Amino acid sequence: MDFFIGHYNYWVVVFLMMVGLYTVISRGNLIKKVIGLNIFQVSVFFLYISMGNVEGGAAPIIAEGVKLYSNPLPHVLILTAIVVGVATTALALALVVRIKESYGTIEEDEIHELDHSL
Amino acid sequence: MSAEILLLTTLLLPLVGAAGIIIARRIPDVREGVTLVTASLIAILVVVIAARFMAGEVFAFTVTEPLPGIAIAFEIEALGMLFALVAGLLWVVTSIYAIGYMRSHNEPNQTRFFAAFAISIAATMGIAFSANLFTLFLFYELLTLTTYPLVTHAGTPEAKRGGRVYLGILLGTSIGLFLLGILITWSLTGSVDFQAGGILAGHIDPAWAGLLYALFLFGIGKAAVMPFHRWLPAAMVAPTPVSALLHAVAVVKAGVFTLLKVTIYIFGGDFILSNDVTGGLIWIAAATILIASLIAMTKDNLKARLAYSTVSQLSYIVLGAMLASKAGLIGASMHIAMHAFAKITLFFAAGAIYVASHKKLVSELNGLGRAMPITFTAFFIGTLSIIGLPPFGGMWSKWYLGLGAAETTQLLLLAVLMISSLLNIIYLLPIPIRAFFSKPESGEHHTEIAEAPKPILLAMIITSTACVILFFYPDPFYQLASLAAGGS
Amino acid sequence: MIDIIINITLLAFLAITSVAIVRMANLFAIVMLYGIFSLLSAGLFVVMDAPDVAFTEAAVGAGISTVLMLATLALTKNRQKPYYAEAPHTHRPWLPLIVVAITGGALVYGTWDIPGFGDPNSPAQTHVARYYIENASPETGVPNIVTAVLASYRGFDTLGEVAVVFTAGVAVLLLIGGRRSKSIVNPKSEGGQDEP
Amino acid sequence: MENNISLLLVVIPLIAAPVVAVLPRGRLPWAVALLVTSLCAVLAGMQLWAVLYEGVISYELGGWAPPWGIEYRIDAVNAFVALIVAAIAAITLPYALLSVEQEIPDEKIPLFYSAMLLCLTGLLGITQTGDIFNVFVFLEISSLSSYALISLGRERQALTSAYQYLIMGTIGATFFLIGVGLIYSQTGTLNMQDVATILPGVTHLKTVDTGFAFIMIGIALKLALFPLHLWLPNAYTYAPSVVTVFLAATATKVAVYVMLRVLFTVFPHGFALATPAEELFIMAGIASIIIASTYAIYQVDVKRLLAYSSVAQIGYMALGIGFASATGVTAALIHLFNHALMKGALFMAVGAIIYRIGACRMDQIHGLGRAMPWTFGAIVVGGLSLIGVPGTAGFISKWYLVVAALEQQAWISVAVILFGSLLAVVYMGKLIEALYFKPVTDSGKEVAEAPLLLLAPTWVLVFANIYFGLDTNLTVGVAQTAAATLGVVNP
Amino acid sequence: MNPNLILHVVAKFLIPLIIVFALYVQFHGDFGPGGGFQAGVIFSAALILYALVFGLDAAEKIIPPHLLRILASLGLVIYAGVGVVTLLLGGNYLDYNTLGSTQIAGQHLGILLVELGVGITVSAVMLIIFFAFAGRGRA
Repeated sequence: MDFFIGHYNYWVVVFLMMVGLYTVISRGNLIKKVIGLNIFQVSVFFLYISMGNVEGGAAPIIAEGVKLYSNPLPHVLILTAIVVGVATTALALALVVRIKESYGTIEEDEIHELDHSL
Repeated sequence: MSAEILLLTTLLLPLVGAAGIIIARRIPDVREGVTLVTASLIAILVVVIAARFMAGEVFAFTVTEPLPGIAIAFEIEALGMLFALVAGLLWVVTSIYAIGYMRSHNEPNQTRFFAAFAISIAATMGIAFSANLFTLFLFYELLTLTTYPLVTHAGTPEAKRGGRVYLGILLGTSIGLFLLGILITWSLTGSVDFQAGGILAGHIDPAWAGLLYALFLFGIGKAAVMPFHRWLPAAMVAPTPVSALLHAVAVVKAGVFTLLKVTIYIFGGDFILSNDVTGGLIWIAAATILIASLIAMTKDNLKARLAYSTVSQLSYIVLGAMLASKAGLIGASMHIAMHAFAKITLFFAAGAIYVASHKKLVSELNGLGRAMPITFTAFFIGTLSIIGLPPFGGMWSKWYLGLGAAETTQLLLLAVLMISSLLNIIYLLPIPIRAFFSKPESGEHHTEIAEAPKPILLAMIITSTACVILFFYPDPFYQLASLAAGGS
Repeated sequence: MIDIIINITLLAFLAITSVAIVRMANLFAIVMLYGIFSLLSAGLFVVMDAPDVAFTEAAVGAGISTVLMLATLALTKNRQKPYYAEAPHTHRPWLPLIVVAITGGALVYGTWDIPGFGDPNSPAQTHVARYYIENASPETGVPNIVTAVLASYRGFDTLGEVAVVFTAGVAVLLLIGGRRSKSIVNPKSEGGQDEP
Repeated sequence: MENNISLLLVVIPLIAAPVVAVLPRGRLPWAVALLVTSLCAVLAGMQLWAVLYEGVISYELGGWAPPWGIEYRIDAVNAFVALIVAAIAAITLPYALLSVEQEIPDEKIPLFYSAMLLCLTGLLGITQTGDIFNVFVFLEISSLSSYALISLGRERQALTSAYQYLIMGTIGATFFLIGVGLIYSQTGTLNMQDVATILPGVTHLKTVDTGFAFIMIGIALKLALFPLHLWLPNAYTYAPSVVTVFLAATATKVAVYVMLRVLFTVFPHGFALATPAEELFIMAGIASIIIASTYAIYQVDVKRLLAYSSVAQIGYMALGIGFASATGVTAALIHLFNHALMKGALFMAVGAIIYRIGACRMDQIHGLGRAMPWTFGAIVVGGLSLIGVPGTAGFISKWYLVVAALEQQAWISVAVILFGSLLAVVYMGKLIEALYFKPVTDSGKEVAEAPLLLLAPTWVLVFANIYFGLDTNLTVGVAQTAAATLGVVNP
Repeated sequence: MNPNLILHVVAKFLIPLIIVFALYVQFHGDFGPGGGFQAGVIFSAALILYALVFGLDAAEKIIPPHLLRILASLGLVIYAGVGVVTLLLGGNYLDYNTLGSTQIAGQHLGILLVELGVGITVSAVMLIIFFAFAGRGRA
């Protein structure tokens, strides 16, 4: 039971990751790929935050009478990672817009038929 | 001039010449002038060097050492001297010939032709003078690359096809096998320098030595040992001067020369003899000699026939090298020179016939002898020298080769040599005989055909007389050869 | 115990949302669901005592990202109805399934002997993190350790992060900055020898 | 103060990028970028010198001692790679001026150079840092900027290629992130040295193996290691000439560096040997050499041909890493350097052709060699170097690779390396034949030689190809020191 | 009467509040959750709201694009600049201790400044991105 309590959320997180990854590599719609990518990344954030979580620990903001804090380092890393994530998303979507403008579609297969570059 | 300066001038002069040729591309006369001047200067230089070398002077020079134990360095020893002498002397003659040939043909891209020609000579000199396998390999590849435009000179589809075969086989074997052999040698001994008595002895298990030798034997594709001989007939699409100098002298001899160097200075004659490294391989050479001769008989195209004759003659040298006995090595080394003079004469003649009569096939030559007596006399002399009859230079090399075979009591090989000489007679002698004695086909008269232009004739006369002179005065080549073989 | 239950509930919701996202074809709905997904994640972050992360995820995931996706949808919708439908995918994608299965398997394997969830003595909590918790506030005078680490101890990371944001700005300007240019070089069809 | 060199190397382009972004149009942005990159090249040279003669440089960012703070830690390995990156950037920029003015609309030029500088910042940041999460951040800087740069190609495929690269690149980066997280969960630190000291105690854990695997796969994606190379040919083909030159010569090199660093510094020696990683590298290397080279032969677009050849060359480096011997790693590092030289020269030459005739397909360049002799010469020499003909830089790296293979009796690898050279002969032969021996097309008649500003940088690299084929003190010497620093020994 | 009137009024009332909140998050980051990044996003949200309600052109009148570019660059330069200053003050890069008389003061000032830089760049870039997308639709 302890083992389960200790690991269940890693497993769910892994599941989420895989859902995201699957969406990225299996779907042909460029926007949906981007969304899948986001899900994938957010799940990785869970992985980090889970590592930093401490049973009964408080948010890492020093306050009177609090002994146990959760681990601030993963929070910091993930803050950075989130920003990187949104930056990537913005760039990807901008690309999608341009692709739509020059191909008239955002479906991988149709683009592939238009020219074999993807 | 100091030894180094002489050495470097010999290597660089052809490049300077090439540059000059390109600069003078607009005025053909100047361009050809540059060619001739460079060529004759080279000839003089090699003779001078040869003289001073015989006098015991040492020619050595190291450019740089990119990898530990692997330098770009030059050093003249007997064998290289011999090779350089042959190539250097024959270049002059060929240039004379080439000018006549190219002009009477008014071929395109003559500038590219002469420039590439000069660079190939530089590469040949580099091969002759290189002091280690690495330097040799470098110039070996350079020679392949610079002769490629000469082979594809015509630019026709078949020329391109020939070029691909040429490049494919030569680069393929050299990178795939030769380079591998060098690498293994280096990783075994930590050196690739040519040393009298060889460097491998003691570093390699004799059982494997045969394998390594095979890498070199087949890797040096320029030696045209079967089954890697196809490039040589393919290269015959080139203009005749190219076939003459490069594919009877420079390129092919570079191949066998490299093999001799490897035999003498990497393996060492004693090492080969004492461990019978080449025991099995030698039969490949023997087979090449015979098979190539047989193919030659079936060829009606004159140049193709000569090409296969070259293939078989090269294997004489390879065979001599693999005998590794003193006489064998001497014979092999001398054959480099003797065959060169004879075979170039034959090619000159073939070219002359083509220029004068546009005939390529042996069967068309009936009665042509009366129209072009000089050409066919030269051809006749060349033939006899190839066959190895006195009073022609070809006799000596064959004599020593036979001696070598007897020395090592390889009587079967002796037989091979005999038979192939017979074959030579069968496929070469008929050509002049047809020309002189048999009647032309009915209705066809060679009245309108005259001798080829003067430069061509001059070149032929020089080389054919050389064949005779070399019988009575083979000394310089003999001494160099025995010096080289002296190691064993 | 209570937070474990909340935790499980949120995770369950997340799982359901994500599956829904994969299965649905209406992109508009998908984007909305993604917004919800981000909000749920923000909630999960709060439960796991990461308010800063939650705050950011809410602002970025549910805010910016969703807005951008909607904008993209508006710019890329098909002329004919259904506006936002994803094209039906014909072939059953086995390869992705295999890849995902392997990756997921590897991760489960990898998390097998990872320190238990919330274990206060795991290496992650005891080494560098402990130093921060004990010394960050005294050394920087900032009670919010996350801010202290973010801006000071790992300030250079944050500088890099700002550079990433700036890069995104430059990139977007390069791509869709200014008015649309009608002149699109018509495709050359030499891409023909692609890997199958 | 002199430790600041290592820092300024990253910070100068980082500050220059936003400045350039707001400069007015015209040639000012280019001038600033040129100045900055040259400065970086000089600094990188000084840094390498300092490392070689005074030992490892450690710089504490924010004044916090590692592992609490982020540390810059430079030894021979990253000093060497940083020099390659900075030098190539410095050589690329003079080339950029005209090519960019032709290929990029001028209102975008300031942003373009800003993106170039950001990419440089990212790459240099990766090489300099000693903190594994910092690697991720700067990896993303370089990646995002390169996606944008690639998308600026003039054909619309550039967009799809950039998108494809973005997806695969981000997946790779995320894998790397996962790996780092797993490692962190067992070590509690992010500083490479610190991780290296703690890891040996926990190598038995499944988590560590998995973390290792994910980091490796993540990098392999950025490295375009076969079979994860699918993004590379498109990206290199459709990117603007300058971008192709810069990325081809630097980006994958940095990825190789990260791989070496993780394999030999972060993880304890022998760890990788216990895993099948080495074998996988060798297999991937062999596969990419043969398959990618074969693909290259059948390409019609010259840039694509060179791109596939790049994949093959990455295979050579993978082989070197796979041998996991001092010689092997040395060979990989030498090839890192030499390949940057040859591909830089080749892509520059091709870019020059594109500058003149607007495209570079085999059937469009017939006989151009005569019209553009210098460009043609560059292609020939670069090609020889690629083939590995003696006297060129390419020969040196191939030589060391084969020696490394011989040491391990890896006969198959030996055969593959030599066979790869033969395939290179074929595809470069095709190119040269088309350029010189094919009859000139009517359009090719009035083509003029490329302007000097394009030729000069190209020939700098061409001469470098020859020089480093003859004098290998720098390359081999440094590479051997670097391999020694990584602590790899011949088994 | 204008159907958007209510919307306009609400927006006019809301936007200042959002901006105030953004500033709070910006400068209160040391004590509670939040910091430059979150603040930047919120601030940009305010203007995005304005753009949605009053139209893109109106929004671009308030903050013209070229100004945004400058701001985006400015933030990054501020952050990196702080590091350069610390260098000149003889410390390591981004070593805030050199900025103030005491370590605490220095750290405080440093963190404040870099958070400011983050805030400026983030809000500017977010707006750049939003305007780019919105503007694309308008064209």
